[in-house]
Amino acid sequence: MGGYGDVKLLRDDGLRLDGRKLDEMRPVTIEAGILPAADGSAMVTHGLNVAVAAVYGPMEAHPRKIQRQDRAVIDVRYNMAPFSTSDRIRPGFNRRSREISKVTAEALESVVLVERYPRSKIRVEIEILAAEAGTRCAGITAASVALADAGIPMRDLLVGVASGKVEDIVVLDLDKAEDNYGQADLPVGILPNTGEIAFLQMDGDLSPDEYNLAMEYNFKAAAEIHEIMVDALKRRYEGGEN
Amino acid sequence: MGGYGDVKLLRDDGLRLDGRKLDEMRPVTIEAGILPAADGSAMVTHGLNVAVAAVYGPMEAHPRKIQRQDRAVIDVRYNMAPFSTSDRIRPGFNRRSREISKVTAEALESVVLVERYPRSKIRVEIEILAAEAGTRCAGITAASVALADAGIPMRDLLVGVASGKVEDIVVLDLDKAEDNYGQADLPVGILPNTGEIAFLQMDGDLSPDEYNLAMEYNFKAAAEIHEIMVDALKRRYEGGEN
Amino acid sequence: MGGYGDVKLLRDDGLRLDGRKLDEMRPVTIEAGILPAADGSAMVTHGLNVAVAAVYGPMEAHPRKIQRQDRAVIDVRYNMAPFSTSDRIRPGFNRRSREISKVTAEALESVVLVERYPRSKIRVEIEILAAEAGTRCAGITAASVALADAGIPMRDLLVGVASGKVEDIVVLDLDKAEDNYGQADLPVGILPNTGEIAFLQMDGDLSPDEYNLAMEYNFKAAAEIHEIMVDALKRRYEGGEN
Amino acid sequence: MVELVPTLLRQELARLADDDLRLDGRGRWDGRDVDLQIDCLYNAEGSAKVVMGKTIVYAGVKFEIRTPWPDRPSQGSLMCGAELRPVAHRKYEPGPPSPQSIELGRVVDRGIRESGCIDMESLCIVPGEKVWGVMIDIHVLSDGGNVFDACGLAAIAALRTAVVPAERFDVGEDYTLKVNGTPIMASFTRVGGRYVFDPSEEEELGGDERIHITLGDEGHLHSLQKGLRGVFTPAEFAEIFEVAHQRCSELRKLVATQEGN
Amino acid sequence: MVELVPTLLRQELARLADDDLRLDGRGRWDGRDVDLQIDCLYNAEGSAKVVMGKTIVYAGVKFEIRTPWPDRPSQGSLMCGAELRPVAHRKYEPGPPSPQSIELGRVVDRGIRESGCIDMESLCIVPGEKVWGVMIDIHVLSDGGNVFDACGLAAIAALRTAVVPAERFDVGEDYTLKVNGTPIMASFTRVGGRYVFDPSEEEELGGDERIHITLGDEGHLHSLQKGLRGVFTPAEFAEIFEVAHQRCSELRKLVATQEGN
Amino acid sequence: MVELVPTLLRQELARLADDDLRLDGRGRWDGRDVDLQIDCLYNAEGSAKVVMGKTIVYAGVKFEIRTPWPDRPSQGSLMCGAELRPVAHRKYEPGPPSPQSIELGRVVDRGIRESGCIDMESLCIVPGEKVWGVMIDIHVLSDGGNVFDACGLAAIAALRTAVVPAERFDVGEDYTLKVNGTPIMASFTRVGGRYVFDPSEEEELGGDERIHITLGDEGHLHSLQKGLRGVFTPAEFAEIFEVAHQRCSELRKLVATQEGN
Repeated sequence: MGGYGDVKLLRDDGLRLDGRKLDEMRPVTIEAGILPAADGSAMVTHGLNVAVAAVYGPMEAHPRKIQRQDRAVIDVRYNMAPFSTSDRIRPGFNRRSREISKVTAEALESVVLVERYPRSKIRVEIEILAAEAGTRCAGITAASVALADAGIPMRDLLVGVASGKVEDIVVLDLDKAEDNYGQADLPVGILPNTGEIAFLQMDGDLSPDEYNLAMEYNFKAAAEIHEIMVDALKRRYEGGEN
Repeated sequence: MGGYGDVKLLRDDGLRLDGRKLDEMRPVTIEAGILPAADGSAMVTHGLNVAVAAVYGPMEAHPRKIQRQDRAVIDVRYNMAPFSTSDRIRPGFNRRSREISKVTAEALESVVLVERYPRSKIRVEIEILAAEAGTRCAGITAASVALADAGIPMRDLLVGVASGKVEDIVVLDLDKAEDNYGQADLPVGILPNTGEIAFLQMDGDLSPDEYNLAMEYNFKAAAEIHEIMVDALKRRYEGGEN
Repeated sequence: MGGYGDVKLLRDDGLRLDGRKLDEMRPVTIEAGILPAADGSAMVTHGLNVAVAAVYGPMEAHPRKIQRQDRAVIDVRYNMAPFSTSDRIRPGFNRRSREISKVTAEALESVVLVERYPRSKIRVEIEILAAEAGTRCAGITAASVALADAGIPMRDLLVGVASGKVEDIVVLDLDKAEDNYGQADLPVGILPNTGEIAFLQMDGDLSPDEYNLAMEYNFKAAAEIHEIMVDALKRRYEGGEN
Repeated sequence: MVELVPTLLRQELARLADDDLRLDGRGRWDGRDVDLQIDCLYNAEGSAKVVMGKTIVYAGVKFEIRTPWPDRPSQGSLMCGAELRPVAHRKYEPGPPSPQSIELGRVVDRGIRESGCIDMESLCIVPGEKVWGVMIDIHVLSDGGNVFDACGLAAIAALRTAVVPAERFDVGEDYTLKVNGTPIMASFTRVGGRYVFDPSEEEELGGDERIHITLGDEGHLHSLQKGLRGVFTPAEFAEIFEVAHQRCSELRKLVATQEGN
Repeated sequence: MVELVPTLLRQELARLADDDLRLDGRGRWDGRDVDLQIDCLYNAEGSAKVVMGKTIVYAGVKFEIRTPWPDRPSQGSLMCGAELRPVAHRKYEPGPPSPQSIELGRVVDRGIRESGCIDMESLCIVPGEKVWGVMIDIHVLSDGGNVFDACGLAAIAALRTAVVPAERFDVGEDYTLKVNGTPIMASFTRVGGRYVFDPSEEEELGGDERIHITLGDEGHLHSLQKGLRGVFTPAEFAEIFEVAHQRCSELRKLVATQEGN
Repeated sequence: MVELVPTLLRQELARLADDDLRLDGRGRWDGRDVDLQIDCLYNAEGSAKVVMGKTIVYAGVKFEIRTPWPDRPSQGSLMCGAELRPVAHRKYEPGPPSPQSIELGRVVDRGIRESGCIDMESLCIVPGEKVWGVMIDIHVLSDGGNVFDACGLAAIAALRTAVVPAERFDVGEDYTLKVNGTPIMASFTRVGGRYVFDPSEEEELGGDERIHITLGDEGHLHSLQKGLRGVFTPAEFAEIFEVAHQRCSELRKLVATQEGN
């Protein structure tokens, strides 16, 4: 967290700079099946974030040493397009994207029924086309819908969502200014039907009580996003194959 | 192309700065079989360019995934020595050399009878020891002679040659100044006996008519270089094994 | 060698800046079996140098192409920790560490009975935690003890030791100032029981006579260090498994 | 390597070619429908999306301030890069840019650069000290055939919408980048023995060499490239060169139409 | 992959868990004995060694002078890196940093950075010109389980002993780096179906997901991370969060005790 | 790995060694004929070509202007690099520089650097601001055995012909680089149990460890290196050290003769 104390992020009327309430999410839209070449795909817009996910597989796992006898491995690449941020970022992976790829893959392996595909690999490609804080969560949501679009069975749809803290107040779904100048960020991956958590990161400063409130907001938002995900998949199947 | 309009490249007598006519090639010398460790080799001097090519193979293609069931693959590395240019270039491959290696390999695969060597690999190493504009063409010529020297059957000897445009005039075989300050460059790989083209690149600005004239020059020069190539191979076989 | 002539390295009483005699070694301590996860290990302090070695194997050699039908290969990685030097060094290998790794591996292959383990690999990891001139020698000594600790048979314990020249005088075991401002360095790997040499590098300026004296010093010091190595291994076996 | 499918596909494509037919019913010189959107990416200073059959490509333009080269103190720079990343097709593997990616980026780059549509002198802020570096990054999201033309179109369309972010860099007011012309690429692949325009994924899989032609507003050549194994005759080139002129004009009009919106 | 051993090990660990036992006899929330040495490396400006069962970790601090970022002219920087190199275990292979190494370094880094224990303004030498860059490098020599906590402990202990080498860089006299607080990490792994604190090598091999919690002096969260395959419930988290507070307090006291020596 | 050929070759070489013979008829301490050409590469500021049996090596010298290191404000720098690239032999594979390449370059570099033949102070242009960086790049075109000596010879011969391109860099008039001495390398390989000078490709394939000795004009040692598996005794070293003196003198004369041409 940037943690610059001198930037005002809450208005005098108690609302946030963009007019949202403390526990209000940015608008989310989801479209499934947008990439003709992939086995499954989705585009998620979350505020101004644009995340696209493509799924390929299950396929034979190569090289052999990554194979698991009892289950599929999920190979995630989270990548930010060079033009997705205010300052251009050099193409290729960096330490941040490698870490996010690793923990996202582990979260997805926790919800996909990987036991059904021993020795296989499922490739999940997450591309961030525009970034406005919260890209890893938008990517998780997109990956879940793309996996469902590919017909890969899951215990539940994994929903990516974050809460945080600005000016000592817990708020849902930080936008860019709140992320840059806020005090904490708690991005999670939630299984709405089981109430379990498959993805968890956090940085900044949160008291135990603040953590509990932030997590409460996250569960509430996850339920909302889950509906939008289900809607997207329904539209996709009603619309038929592309 | 550099495209600096203010550098004079044609003399008042209509000849070029080095005294060549518009459709006159720089001097070319070729020697085959110069590298004892290689299966085939050649050195081409084209103006002040010095290109050396070594051929190894056909050999088993490794790793397996590059193998083709029905033919050999040709693996070309075009490399400029660090001391080959005015400013030293760092050892190792860059984007330019990787692109040239790719299209040169594809051109050579178009003339070598690759069907005779299924699942094989033929390694072609092109080393530029001195560069004075036109190194990719000199490299193609050297690679052809080296392949012939290695006894690898080809439909025809592929000849590398270029024409271009300076001061709005089409000229054959740009030298360094003409390349730096000229308006277009059209390097091609020609099969003189069949009149076909296996290598084609171009950048700059050429009208359709200028393109036709430049290509006419290229075909004329290819015939001349072809004779020098054949001579070099004759001398090599008359001279016997080294 | 730095070779700055204007730094005084010998005192008026003929001793060296740290009070050592010309043929006096820095203090050496050795402990075997210090790393629980490794098959064999050792820590060597030589002056202020700290070198740790871990041995894993013999194990199957991967990838296949590094296998030797008639013997084991020894795979050495010599690595300096980023905090081991006055100026931090970037993590990862550089040209210096790759060269030292290569010649150290070859020296160890000369003393380990590699014929007993065809198609195998023995991994030797040398980590320099603190550097004060002479790290490659401390690393060789540590690797030898670690190999013995792993129960791998050797013709002899290889001892790393160096002599050099400062102010035109041959001295044993250069420290940091002597290495920076001295005239020559002669690091060797000696088999004390057979009187053979398995590791040899040298740079600077040495006359033939100076070379002979420096090598005489090296053999004398190797005998001393050898005793400390044997002691460390005895303590280890008396102390039992850790 | 399962090479059975391409072999059968090659036979089918050859059979169709005998009757001058294509797998998807198009005529030999017909392109697929092209959907072009401009200014579609938050954070990019210029952007475009191209959908061409099953091929989907985004391009985004970013600016940076840099020191000019000593021998060209008043010239900025232009750079265009493309990557065929694993998102775009099952066949692309992760890792450093492949020769295919490098070729793609460089061919698109040359077409735009050599057309002279960007006056490098116009990118100067303070001679010898500060110039603009313009970077066009192309992101292929779905490779359904002929990514070269899709990338070329997305790149020039994005560039033509670009706004120089002078305010963010504290060097004046934002202004629209001046772009003189609309270089367009037209690509041809040999399928069933003869060239066709705008190959589909299947035609590329069962086809041979390809030729990429970039033409400027006046119909001049700015970039040529032959890729893959195969040879062609001057007569064959003359034929596709004619077609390229028509197709490039049509696509240039499409860009203008979108900009008019 | 020989996956037989882990399978048998998993069964054994599950059996033990039914009786609330652990393989090495520890209670569910017991940590192994921790041996901490500080100021133990020549050439490092601050250093620490941690031995925790079969896990051995060194951390060293180095300083460099660098130009500050234009938008933060009076702020220095802190960087923490860790590598799981082949020396530490048979399972680690040579090559560029693995995702595991990167995650380890970044989780330790965030815990220290986000606790605010280093005031970046205090690293300023000349605003806009010279600031200190502080680099903590962690070297894992033996991975006997739970390297995260060992690395976190070694890193903060090394940082707290660091002396700024101002004389060597000719910018004044050496002084002790000011560190406001002692952020401590506590890690939990699911073994036999339930979480345990400070997993051993065997428990990691036969266990599932893990949760890393970094707490500051006031008991506030500064970093969280879930790694590996598995899910958890809010109730499970609440339970380990309680334990983390106790364990972190104890380890914080250990650091203070060593510093008192 | 087909290791049959080396085994048979080793037996043959051992048999020949019993009669003090070599495969190509040379005596134990005889070198192959050496062909040295200098000043043979356009664009290199100094160059040389060495042919030694089936070994062919080029070296080229380039200059650049750089900022001196803060602690050595009036010293330029010298760098020598060599690469064993796939052109030189079937056995060399593409990729980043191998340990063999790195060793080769560094051993040649040390021999030249440590001889003191380049006075680093003489490379100063403006103290603290501009110094010359001298770079010798060695290109092995054909590895027919003993590339070390061929590279060492090509490097020093190229360096001794170098002209400092001051005009091109706008810092005065071109002048010949001052080189004080001609350090020469002599290499020995154990073949059939005893050392021989200047091993051929076959002798290297069927031989053991090698020793590289670089001697200066006065016969002083400037660089030593033992490579590959094997050990030697001080008595063996004394014998080859004697031979090295003779061979280095002869090669040093060859360089002088060429320069006299």
